Amino acid sequence: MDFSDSPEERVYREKVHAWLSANASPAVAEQDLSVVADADNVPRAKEWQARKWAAGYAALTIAKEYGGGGEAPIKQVIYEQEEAKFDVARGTLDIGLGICIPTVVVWGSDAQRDRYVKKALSGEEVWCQLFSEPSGGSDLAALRTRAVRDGERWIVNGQKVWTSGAHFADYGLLLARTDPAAPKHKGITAFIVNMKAAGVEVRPIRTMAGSAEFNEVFFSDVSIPDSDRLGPPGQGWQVGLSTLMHERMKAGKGFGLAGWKKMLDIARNARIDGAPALKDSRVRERIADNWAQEQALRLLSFRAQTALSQGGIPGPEQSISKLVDGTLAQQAAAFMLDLVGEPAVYAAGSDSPLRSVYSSWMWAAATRIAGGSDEILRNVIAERVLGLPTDARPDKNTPFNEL
Amino acid sequence: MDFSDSPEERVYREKVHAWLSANASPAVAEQDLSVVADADNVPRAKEWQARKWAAGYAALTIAKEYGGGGEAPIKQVIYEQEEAKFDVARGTLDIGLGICIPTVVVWGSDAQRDRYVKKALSGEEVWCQLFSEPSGGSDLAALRTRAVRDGERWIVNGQKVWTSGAHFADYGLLLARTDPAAPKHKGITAFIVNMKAAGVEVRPIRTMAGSAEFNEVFFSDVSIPDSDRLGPPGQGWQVGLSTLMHERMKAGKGFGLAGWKKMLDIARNARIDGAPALKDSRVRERIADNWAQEQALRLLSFRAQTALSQGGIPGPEQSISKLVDGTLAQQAAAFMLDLVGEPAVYAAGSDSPLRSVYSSWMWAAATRIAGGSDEILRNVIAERVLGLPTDARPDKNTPFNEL
Amino acid sequence: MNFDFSDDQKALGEQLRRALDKASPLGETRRVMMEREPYSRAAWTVLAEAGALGAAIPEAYGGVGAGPLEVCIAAYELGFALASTAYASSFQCSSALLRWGSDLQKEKWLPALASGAAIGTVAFSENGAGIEASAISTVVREGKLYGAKQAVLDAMSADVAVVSALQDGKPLLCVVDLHSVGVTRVPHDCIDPTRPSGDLVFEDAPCSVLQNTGFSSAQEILNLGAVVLAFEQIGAAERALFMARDYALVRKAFGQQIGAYQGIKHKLADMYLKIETARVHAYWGAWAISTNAAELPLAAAGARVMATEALDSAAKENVQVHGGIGFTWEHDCHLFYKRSRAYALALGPALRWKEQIMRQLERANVS
Amino acid sequence: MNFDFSDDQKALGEQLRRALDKASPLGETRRVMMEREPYSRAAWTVLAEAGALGAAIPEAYGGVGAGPLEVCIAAYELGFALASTAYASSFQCSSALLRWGSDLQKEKWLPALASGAAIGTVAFSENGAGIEASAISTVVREGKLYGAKQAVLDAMSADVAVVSALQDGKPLLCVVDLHSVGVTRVPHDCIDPTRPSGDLVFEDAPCSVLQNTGFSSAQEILNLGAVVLAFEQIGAAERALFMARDYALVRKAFGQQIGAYQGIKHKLADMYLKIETARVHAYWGAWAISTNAAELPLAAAGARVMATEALDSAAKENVQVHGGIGFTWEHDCHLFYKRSRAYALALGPALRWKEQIMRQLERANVS
Repeated sequence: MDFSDSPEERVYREKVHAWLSANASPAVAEQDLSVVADADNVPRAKEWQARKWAAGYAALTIAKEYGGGGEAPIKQVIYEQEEAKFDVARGTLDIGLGICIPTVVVWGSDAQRDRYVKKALSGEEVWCQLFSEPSGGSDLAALRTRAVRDGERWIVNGQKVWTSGAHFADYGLLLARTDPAAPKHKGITAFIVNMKAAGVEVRPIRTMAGSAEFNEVFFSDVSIPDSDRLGPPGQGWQVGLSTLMHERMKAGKGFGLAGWKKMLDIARNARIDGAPALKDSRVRERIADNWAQEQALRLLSFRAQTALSQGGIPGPEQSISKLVDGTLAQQAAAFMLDLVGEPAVYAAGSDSPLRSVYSSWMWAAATRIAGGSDEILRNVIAERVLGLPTDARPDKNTPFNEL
Repeated sequence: MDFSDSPEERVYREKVHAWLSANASPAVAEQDLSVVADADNVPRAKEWQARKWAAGYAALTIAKEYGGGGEAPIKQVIYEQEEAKFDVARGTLDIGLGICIPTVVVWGSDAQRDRYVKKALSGEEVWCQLFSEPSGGSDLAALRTRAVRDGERWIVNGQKVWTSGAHFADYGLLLARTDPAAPKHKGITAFIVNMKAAGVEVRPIRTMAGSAEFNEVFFSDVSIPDSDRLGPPGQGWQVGLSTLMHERMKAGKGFGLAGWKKMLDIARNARIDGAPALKDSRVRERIADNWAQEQALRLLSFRAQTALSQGGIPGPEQSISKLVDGTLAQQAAAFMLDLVGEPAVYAAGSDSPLRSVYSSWMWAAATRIAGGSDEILRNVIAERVLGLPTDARPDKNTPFNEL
Repeated sequence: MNFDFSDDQKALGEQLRRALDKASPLGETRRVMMEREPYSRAAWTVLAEAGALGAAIPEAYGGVGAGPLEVCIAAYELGFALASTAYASSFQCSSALLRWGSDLQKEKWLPALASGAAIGTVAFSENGAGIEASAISTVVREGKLYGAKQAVLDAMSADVAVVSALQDGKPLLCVVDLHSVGVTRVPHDCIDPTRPSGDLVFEDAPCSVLQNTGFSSAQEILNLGAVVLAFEQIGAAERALFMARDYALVRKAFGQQIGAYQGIKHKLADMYLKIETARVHAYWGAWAISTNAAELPLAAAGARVMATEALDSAAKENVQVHGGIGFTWEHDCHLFYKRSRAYALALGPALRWKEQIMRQLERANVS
Repeated sequence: MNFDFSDDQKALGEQLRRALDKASPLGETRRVMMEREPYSRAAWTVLAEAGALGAAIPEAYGGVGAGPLEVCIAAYELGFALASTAYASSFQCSSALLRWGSDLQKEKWLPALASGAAIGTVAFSENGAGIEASAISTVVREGKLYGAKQAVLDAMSADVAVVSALQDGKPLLCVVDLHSVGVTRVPHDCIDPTRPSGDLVFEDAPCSVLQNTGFSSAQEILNLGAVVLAFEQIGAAERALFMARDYALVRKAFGQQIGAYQGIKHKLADMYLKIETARVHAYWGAWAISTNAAELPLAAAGARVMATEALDSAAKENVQVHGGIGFTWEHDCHLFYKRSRAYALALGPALRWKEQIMRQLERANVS
């Protein structure tokens, strides 16, 4: 049991670090996560990706023949740990490079791989993922966007939602219903859609936090050539599932929500009933509790990293972490505001020292919903890890158009 | 809004109080609830009931023609509030007088009422309730005890469980399955069973707390004359449901588990890390939290009492109270033991000052299960109060013998 | 035993429910937020017309002379409507005037507060330190006020404020016309823009001292506010619960209503549980105000703590039940979410009120 | 990154799982309770034969010379078996001897502790006040011990104890042969009769002082115990979770397995969540012991707090999932329920360990 790299990992880490040192400046602070989905960030992100491409770091786990690094997932983890120490544009291209393109590699034809993979890896083209729909939510397979075959093309109508980066993406990985007479999981087909095509309309979604990181995407008679169909007709659900596997091959990271350090900072300055808050054992206990949970998440990521390092597949660490993190951060943020008391109502001010706590309080609510709600994740753990029966699913084998 | 009696209620309270003062001594301490189901307590309980019977207080809400008081439920509440101030044997006959006999009054024939009601009200005969079964649990209607008709009698075989007082009861209110080919709720019939009959065997159940308040009751070819069938064949589920209504017409009382006062007592003597526990704001918060919940339960009982006082039916106050009380008491007891620290491991000693906390810690676990588990009560609130859909019940309309 | 509101009081509630539903639907609250108004004139007018503003003000001063129970009923309906009004603040202000005001002070302000012509508030918190006596640096000198109060709920809409200050080193309350020269209101971006707070800065501001007041007077007025705000919190919590329930009945996932899953059913039952246990505390608080009971400090703190938890839980789980749509600006869930925290902070956090409970329990239970 | 036990260590765990399953099923733990024995000889023999008792004792003293990671693995299996043994206590005792014992003291006790011929424990708590220095009134005078220790885990089975005491007013640790004249063991009815504690009373009892020890030595030994006991707690919690899961798969209500209801599924998922988050803390604690890391006080407290919560939750919800049968004496649920609280109290309650976490965080995070 030790926390150090294997000899091979250490060599790789040193190599990556040396290259990063030569090509980027050290990070001065945590990157502001709110810029990730900001269109203004795209040129810088593309420029950095092009430089990674030139150096062979464009997509470490994709096979070399398609332009990737052909490395084991642990190398990706090491690269990202090192990259996080530098001031580069991160995050903006993650969905494309981490989810869409690996899926194209697995499911695409040779022609599709030739056409799309390298242009994405080199930072030339940006991708987004078009899965979620308003009527779907947790029940992704309930999607209603229709694609109807018309000779050598498909005509798409419908609506997607919560699409990050749709406003600057060039291509999208789309799931659409092609056979409404089949049961819900069986009538879906995957496509590559040109986001600049006629009939594609992107509208920003404003969140309760006031910002607009996400989009709705409307399709009105959008034409997709059959050559941009990804995988066989009716196999779209399997294509979608395979993206989850790419997600899983990571070591997990936090959501950047305010935690025990911020709480300790606040407690050092706050007073409760005239006494220093740091002497109030309720506050002390709360900080200790928060640390214990946050530390558990950090240690869980070490467990996932250990699995990758041994060539294995991480367990349910990510599901556990997300379940813990959302609720914890939501409660912690509320507590931090309470700790400050009445003046904390000003936390919404852009120059408030509590602004990050206020943001955390809202984004924690989103963390409990996005990418599998708390309720869905508890079900997943109960069913897949503990082997409990699945919920009754009355719609499972019924033709979609009879639901 | 006021907490005082109506003029009529006040007169009644004074009358009851005067009678009690003349017939009993004031209570010196809370009655030890563990003696309620103790056979040794029966003679004293019967003697007290006989005295109440003679004075007209035997069963206040039962109609006068059957020997009851013919009073509104609020009078019962007032009587019990006053009686609690005196040192009398309470609780032991409650199941018979509060549940079984009112059910006999509603569902019984004239002959049955004549035979059974007065003898119970006068304290001569004691009753128990034979509903629960090992395979049933929350799903009461899944009961398997069989009663097969044989001419003018029924032959009963099967097993009941968690029967309080079965070891000293003279009669029992029994639910048994008489038509296994009917759906589960429709094939049940209610009976009056003589607990001294051949084939009835009572075995005590030892609980985790070490005591034996409850029993298993085994029926082996027990013969019940058809004249002791209660209500029509196949209507047993309705008979069972009607007992719930009698339960509901009460104002609710706590379960006697250790609460904030005990916590305050303990905190006054304990030390944490060398400082008085009462100065630790975690302890102070915990006591305040516990008080707030306990006070809510007290106030909820006032709400139920208000409904009865106005001639109405209480709402879900009892379900809420039980849900709150079990979890609260379980956590509170664990906290009290923690507060004392290492020496609290001796709490199991019969002379330990923490013995009541130790008992509370165990009985709270039972409170969360008995008479509707936490999960069932949440369902009840969600379905009956909030109008949410019932759970899927695949067994509802299937013949019992095909389940 | 009559632990309930009277039929007349309930009728007032129903009347307000109907009127607010019309005049102050959630769209009105959203409009207040979008147009950055300090409060909803429409909701205020409803209260004025129903006599709810003067409910606890004697007829001699233009009020209805009913009592605090009517105030609580109205607050509950305002919470249910999630209306944007300074109702609790104004009640606190008029209560202070009624208790400690001279005839002159009463005559000057109570009729206007009763009719709704004036909005009142109270300003106790400063230096980021809550209301504790040692934090007060605002001073009264020769009838003028100097200093600054922070995070004053309804500072942007109020016409008159009862302010805690020191005079000759001793704490007291005074009343200030907020339109006077020497009073500056400083707006801030608030967690809940539909119920904005602001700073009040006094520099040479004319004020008039309330007689026989001290530090405990502020706490007394806070206790009244805690009960009334608890009714608002419970009303809002119940509305959030109903929203979640209604959504759970129509939204489907995996072939059935999400409200058919125990994950959702039990969550909603828990929300209900918190609301009902808070409700009885608030009722008890209302009784304690109306009878001026010695239990008021305990009852107010109990109502405050329980109602804060009830709204916190209802508002956040309402977002959760709604899923993604509940996180959007367009949907109304966040109005409740933001209100929940704004009300948890106004009058001071539960951390402080729990300590008030504990002190009362120790006093009542001297070993 | 290798945040895991080695294959050899895992193999030791599997070997112990099989052996304990045979020698110390739950029936053996129940027998210990019914026959009021102080521990399970059968389980102790398994540990001795597997070399687990001497795992962290050098070969020179008859041990295996493996290390504390093997001790943690064994503790986890003991927890899973809910065995009745003084394993953690004995490890604490031998650790103190290894750290501060003279050659003579080591030679006298370590071989016996390594072979299982002797059982060790530590006795720090007295005066109902935990282990704090100010509570110590036991004194060493001229090689004799006077005083009383309270709630000593395994007091009834141990042969030797490391005891905290004052000598010339200064705290230190000393070692006492519990079979000596002058030592009295006082039995008590304990929450968990399968892991009984007792008082140790010393009157003129011969003892031998451990060199260079002070009050912090007791805390150091407690930290070791916290990590090892955390592994026991997590093992027991996992067993309780499996019991609940297995019951949820066979018990039916309303026509389906109760494990098909989200009310049960989500409860089990939450139990699992607590166990897994505690498990990584315990692993970190094991690493900290094995490397003598500066993080040990933090890691030990983290493991202690999280593992206590995991077992509390698993043991009590296991009863809940079982329903009525889980409340009976005949069923095994209560063995876990009682163990959960006994282990929460042994080594001191979470209240104290959380304060230890906070002090470490403040030290590490000086602003």
